[in-house]
Amino acid sequence: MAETKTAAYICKGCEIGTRLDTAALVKTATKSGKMNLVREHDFLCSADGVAMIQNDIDNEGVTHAALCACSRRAKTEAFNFPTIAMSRGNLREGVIWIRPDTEEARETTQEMAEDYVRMACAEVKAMTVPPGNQKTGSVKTLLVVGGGMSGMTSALEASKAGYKVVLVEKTGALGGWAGKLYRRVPTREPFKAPEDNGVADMVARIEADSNIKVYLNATVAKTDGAPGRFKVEIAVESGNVAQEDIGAIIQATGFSLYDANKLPEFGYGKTPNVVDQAGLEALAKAAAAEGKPICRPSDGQPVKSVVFVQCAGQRDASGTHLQYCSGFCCNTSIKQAMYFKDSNPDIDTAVLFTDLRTPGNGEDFYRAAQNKGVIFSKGVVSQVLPNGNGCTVKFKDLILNEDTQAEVDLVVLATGVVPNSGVNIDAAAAPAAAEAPAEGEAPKEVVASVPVESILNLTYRQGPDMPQFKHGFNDSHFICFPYETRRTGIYAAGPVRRPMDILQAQEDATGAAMKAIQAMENAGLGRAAHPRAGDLSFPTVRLEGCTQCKRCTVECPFGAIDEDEKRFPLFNESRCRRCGTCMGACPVRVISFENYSVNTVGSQIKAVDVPDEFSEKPRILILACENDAYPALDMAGMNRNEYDPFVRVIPVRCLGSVNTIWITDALNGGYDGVMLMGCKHGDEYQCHFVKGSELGRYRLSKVGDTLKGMNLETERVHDVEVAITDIATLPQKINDYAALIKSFPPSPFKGF
Amino acid sequence: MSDLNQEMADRYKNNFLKEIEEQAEMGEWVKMCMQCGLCSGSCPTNFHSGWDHPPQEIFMLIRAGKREEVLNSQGMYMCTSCYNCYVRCPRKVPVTHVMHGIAEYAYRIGRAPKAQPTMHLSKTFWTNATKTGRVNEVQLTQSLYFKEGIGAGIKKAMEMQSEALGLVKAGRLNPMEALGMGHKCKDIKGIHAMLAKAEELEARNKAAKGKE
Amino acid sequence: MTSVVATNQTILVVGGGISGMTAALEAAETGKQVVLVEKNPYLGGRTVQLYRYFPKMCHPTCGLEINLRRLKANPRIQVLTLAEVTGITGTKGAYSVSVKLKPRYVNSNCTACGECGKAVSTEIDDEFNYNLGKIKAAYLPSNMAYPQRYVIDPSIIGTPDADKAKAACKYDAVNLDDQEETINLSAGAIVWATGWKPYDAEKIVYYGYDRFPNVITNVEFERLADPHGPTGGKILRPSDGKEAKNIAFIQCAGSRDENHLRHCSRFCCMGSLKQTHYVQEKYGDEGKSTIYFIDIRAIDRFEDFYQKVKANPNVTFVKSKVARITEDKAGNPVCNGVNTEGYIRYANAHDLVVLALGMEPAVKGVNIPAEVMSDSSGFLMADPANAGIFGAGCATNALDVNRAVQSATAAALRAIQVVNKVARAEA
Amino acid sequence: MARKEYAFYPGCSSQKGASASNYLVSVQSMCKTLDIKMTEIPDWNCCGASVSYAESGELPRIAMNARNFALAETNLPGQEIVATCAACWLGSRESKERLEHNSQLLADTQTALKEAGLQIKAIPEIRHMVEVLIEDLGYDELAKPVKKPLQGMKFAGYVGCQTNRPFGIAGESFENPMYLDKLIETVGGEAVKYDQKVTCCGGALAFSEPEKAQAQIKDIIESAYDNGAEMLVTPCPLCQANTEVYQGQINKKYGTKFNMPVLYYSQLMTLAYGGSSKEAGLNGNVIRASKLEQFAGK
Repeated sequence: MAETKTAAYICKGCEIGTRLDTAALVKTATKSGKMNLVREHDFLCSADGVAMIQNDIDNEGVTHAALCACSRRAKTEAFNFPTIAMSRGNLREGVIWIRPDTEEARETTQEMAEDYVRMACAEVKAMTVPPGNQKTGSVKTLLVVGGGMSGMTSALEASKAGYKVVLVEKTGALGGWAGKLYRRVPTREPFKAPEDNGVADMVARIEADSNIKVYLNATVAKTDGAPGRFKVEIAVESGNVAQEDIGAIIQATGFSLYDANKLPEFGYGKTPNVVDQAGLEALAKAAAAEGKPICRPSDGQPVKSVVFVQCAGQRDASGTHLQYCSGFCCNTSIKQAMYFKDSNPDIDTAVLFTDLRTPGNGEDFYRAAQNKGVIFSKGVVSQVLPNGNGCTVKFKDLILNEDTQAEVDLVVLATGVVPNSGVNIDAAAAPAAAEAPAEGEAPKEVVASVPVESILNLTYRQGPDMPQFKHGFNDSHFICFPYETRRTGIYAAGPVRRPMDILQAQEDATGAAMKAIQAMENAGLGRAAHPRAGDLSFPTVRLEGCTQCKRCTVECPFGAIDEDEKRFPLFNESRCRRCGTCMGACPVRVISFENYSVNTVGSQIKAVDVPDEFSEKPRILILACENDAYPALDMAGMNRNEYDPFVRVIPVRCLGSVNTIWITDALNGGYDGVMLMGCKHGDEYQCHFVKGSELGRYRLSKVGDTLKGMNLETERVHDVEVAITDIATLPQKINDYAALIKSFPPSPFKGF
Repeated sequence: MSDLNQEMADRYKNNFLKEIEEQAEMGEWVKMCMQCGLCSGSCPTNFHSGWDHPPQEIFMLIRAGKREEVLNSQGMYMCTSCYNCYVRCPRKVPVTHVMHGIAEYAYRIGRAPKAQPTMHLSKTFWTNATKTGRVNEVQLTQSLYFKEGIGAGIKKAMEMQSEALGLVKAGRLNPMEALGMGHKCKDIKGIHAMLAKAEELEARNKAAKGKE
Repeated sequence: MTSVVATNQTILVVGGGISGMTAALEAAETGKQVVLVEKNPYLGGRTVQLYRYFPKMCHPTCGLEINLRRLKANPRIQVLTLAEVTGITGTKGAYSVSVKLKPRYVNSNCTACGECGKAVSTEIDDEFNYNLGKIKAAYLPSNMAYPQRYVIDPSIIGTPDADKAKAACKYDAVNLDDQEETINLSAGAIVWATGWKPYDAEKIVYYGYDRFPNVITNVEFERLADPHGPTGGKILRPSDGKEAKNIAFIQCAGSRDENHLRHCSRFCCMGSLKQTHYVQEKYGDEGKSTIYFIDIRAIDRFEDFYQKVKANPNVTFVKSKVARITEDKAGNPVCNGVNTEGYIRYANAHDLVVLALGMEPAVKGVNIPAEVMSDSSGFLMADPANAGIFGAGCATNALDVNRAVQSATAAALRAIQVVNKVARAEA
Repeated sequence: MARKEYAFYPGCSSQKGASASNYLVSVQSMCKTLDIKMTEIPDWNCCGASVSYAESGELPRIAMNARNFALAETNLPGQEIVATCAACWLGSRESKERLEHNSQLLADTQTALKEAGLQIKAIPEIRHMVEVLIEDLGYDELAKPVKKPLQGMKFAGYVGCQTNRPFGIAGESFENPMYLDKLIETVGGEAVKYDQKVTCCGGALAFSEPEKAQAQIKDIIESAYDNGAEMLVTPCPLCQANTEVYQGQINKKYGTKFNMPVLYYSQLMTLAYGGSSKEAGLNGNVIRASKLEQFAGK
């Protein structure tokens, strides 16, 4: 380890030089910043400026550099010095662009700049370059749980990319739902007729693939470890347990049809002539096997008329049944109607729907069915009554606006899907995880309808399965990042993630394989996964200081931290996303990252010059989420939206990483107020670390007592929810808050 | 006529859609409608006074097997042949022609509403045009006015007198035509023979359908 | 001459929208070399022109910020903006691609200080805002523009304005001699993610987009609602700048129509449901929305979103494809049609009509080798022969953002399969 | 030898002494100037028009049109059929399309035709006069013979339905066709903008559902007035008759004061080409176009 040599660079470009007294800034960096080397440059990001810095690194042995120029978000291509620790002092977007260019403003603006220089110096001195950990596992074998279309696709695609795959299927055969289908919805133009379900072909390809090892009649008994070094026990039929070393996991456990027995009003169970979509597929298969037309279960007579009831037990706002739409049922019913029409055009075939949902090329399939004589009626079914060997379907025709009924041989209920997502660990867990009742009820009821056995049997501190999203699906909450689960290296694929048809499931499974492969590759190099992809830092803990309070193990949004046999936190680094929530949670502050720690922020807070109570120059600390709030402030600068000169902004990885010591230190240090800027939390949370902002806020809600203890107005600590687009409104919020603080007497803690 | 109606009803049992598909010109398009309402919304006559069933409702009624309601409907006769529905239909259903086809079928089996003015016009026009091969506008007008009997005819003729006179003055209405003079084709015999054969063939084709 | 390092193990991603960025990032974060080609001067594509995403009502720039951070932190991606692929030769594992680079007239010295923008006076159509406004001819396309570098519009080159821009730049970043150039690079696999374009509204003549100023499109409406759009987030109608409080949304404007787009564009129903939130957000109970629809296609858990909107008393649903738009004396667009549930003939005047335009693949008419197949709507189809060119996102199907990203992630793997094979062969 | 020769299908209304005789007159004058030779199809018959749907079946209607095709083909080989009446044009074109796409229909039609001693081999193209003007000659050619541009006169180009839908003039939109406006401008007139350009005049329903038809006609004339038009111009005999003849009735019913002349494009062109009132068939207008008569007089 080369000895530390620190340097500060002051840029004079973009009017920094004309708006600020940079000579004074140089003095600040040298005197209070205590940097070994300080340089000014007219245009730091120019080739010449960059060369200057590089030369200092190469020839002057600079190991730590504070670049005082523009925002850390700007000019990243130029200021790219991966070998050294680097901080950025934001003099442009953070100072001159948010301050008026006036005589009276000059002094406070200069003070602002000097503080940011001090902070940059302080921060970088507290940093070290993360070496990256090579000890993390390097297993590159993918485990796929579930041998349906999704699972088989993930396996084949991963193998094609050159990876080994272990495929675990709990039944005796691959194929899953697709295997039960007589035919499937067409996947290619002209989208006019059902096509072969494609299972046989895939099974053959899997059997022929030396990269893929298949366990049938098998389940995952135990999953231990972390990405790159999972140890998985697979319980096989014989009762034996097979051991597999696994790098990453895809859960493709599919769905079960919603239980039609819950729909007595539709006659299910009362007569064999009411079936669900699986029932119809079975009838069609049987008929095909015997070369007969599809027959009525009750008496084996060929079906002459059939009605398909869409949304049976779905899209139910009352919360009794499924609230969501299962997406594929409309196309499936169209396909099943074609089973009849293709065999005999004279069979009356009607589909009763409220909204027919055939997105994309499904529209061609819909047209094709109409062309074959399938009747589509916009209607709501109220009742299906057994009637001899047939059924009476009572419904309201919404187009003709009348109550009517149909006598048919067979009724098919499109009941929709319930994900096989395993144990709902959040339902059991903390109140923080509880959903709003309206949202909550239905999913619980739904989940209850499939046997809730754990699927992955994770040995994780936080529960045996992946956390679930709305309605029990293992979905991602992010629109931009559909694969982001809260279990690093474990991905959901196919209908267990969200309702989808076979074509989408195969696309989804391919994407999941991509993410899983990526997770294995990065785990091997000690690199973080999304969203801090590539971050080599990782949390280190001074166990001698640990009080075993378990806050870190409980709060980690990604279940990265277990407890060892001595009850100490056990960090599984390749599960870690580097959000810092554990660091924020730790009351004794023993957790830190090389490039982000209690100290990197704490020292910045201390570095700020706090004027005495007579100066009428309050100091307000802003801790801003680097993903949304900080960019918003940056853009406020770009748009020259001015804000108060007494605030000092420090970006944090997430509100969840904010340790309350920073706040108390700030207040003790004479700051007049602390403003926290984090992302929206709750059901529609926008926190990129899922629970980070929520946990952070929960912690801060406790600060009130501390303030009372210090005899300070509780309003002095203020939490604002910020979106990245609050470019114009955020400065206003800052100014309003600053005005409020100025209305209070100066902090009594100044000058101690 | 009405026994033809019975015959068809029996032949197609309760499958009215199939009946229309096989018997009505362009009837095979009825099933393609997706009930968006663009045709009804595009129809000019619908604006002014309500009518019992606009096109896409007719389509839905057919699918729902409401035979009487459709065959008795005034809807088809509200068509001015403006082709708005035809060119706009997102399913490329030739709505105009389908409406014409259903009307013709209803008439053919004797179920068209009685004293339907457009029905009457259509009939009169065709008879008039095919009699000599060319339209005799005066006789056409007359037979239209007098459809509800002499009295009503005269009344209407009076109402329209100025218009008619105008046309006569303008040399665009030849009173002599009233006497059957004026426009006619030379080969009227040939035309009649041709039409007779055409009607015979058409009847044969339609009769052949739905009989398996 | 722009130099790009690329080999047969490089993955070329065409299109820098959310699909292209995703494909590029996923591949690069798996250790692959990637060249990302975008025809605009900035990355992000159509998503950054959206105000909010359904169903979370969150902001597209939030995800863009993360993706840009990933990009800045990743040395394996080379980004080419103002670039278009003009030709591809060779085969899977060994493509040679020619890329045309349009001049930006601003080099990497640019600090985005904005002096050139201040200096020029010429104004040009604001493409980023679908030409709803004007901007200076030296401009930063948006707050989130990456590369964060100004652009000088070709139209002022050779005029005094261009010289003013050059003179204003203290960093020698303006280069008026910048020339268009075509470079050739190798690639082992190609991801085609050129996205979509809104269907040409003028083709739906009976809606009079070309005749009535107060008939606008769904993509334009996003810009009106955006606080950083041309109206500062006020929903003002074009004809007279009046606040538009009674707004009609016409679904299937072009979609599900054999005279226009045969397919269902999938996202437009949710898009309009989302946009009713904008109306509510701006005007509260004074804001009224009417959705004219055939079927509301709020698939899977989006149904929740639909139910919420349905429960809003300020939103009316009419099952009807509007037949014709006319204009009343006050310049209000009037929707004419029949409500098919009960056959009520209506002629409803609104302040503003928003056409929920469908998606057309932007792929049409681009020179891609025959081994890439597209369906009759112009969407790229998965190639059974699995050659080395893969569609991603809306170039392959009408998709919402979430599904586009899925598709792009899958495409990244398909590309990796090819270059891994090349690597094994070369090893 | 004329520069263009066509088989002319005037149709029932455009005969001497018939409701559109003035159309015929003006077309003849116009064609003379443009050196277009129109030879009437010998013994042509009625097209059946759209309205005959309810009485006639498909086959008889098609047969009627097929007879015209056969006659044209045998007597005027190689010449395209040109109709001046929208209904005749549409009826013929529809028949041609169906015959060419339905072999059964063609066979049956031939059998029927045989009864009249005729048969069809190849069906000639069916053109509307307007197509001939703008496609075969083009606006520039049409402008050349203009001697007296109709300066300062405001016309509402009323396209109506059947020259516009379902076939329409190539390159025109169903909802807002421009060709009639262009023709008006070609002869120096001003084409006003108004939103009833393609509204239906009620067609045959003027007879059977007069209230409905007249209500539509009212909208058309009203909008033409509101937008400053002095006269209506149309390419269709039935549109012409309906919009002209019923103005009196409408005035009675709605208390309006309509008195707007309704012209054929061919009348405007004849006048612009220096033709007399008589040659333009102005005497055939029930609502006299006095302004044009004076213009012609000068």
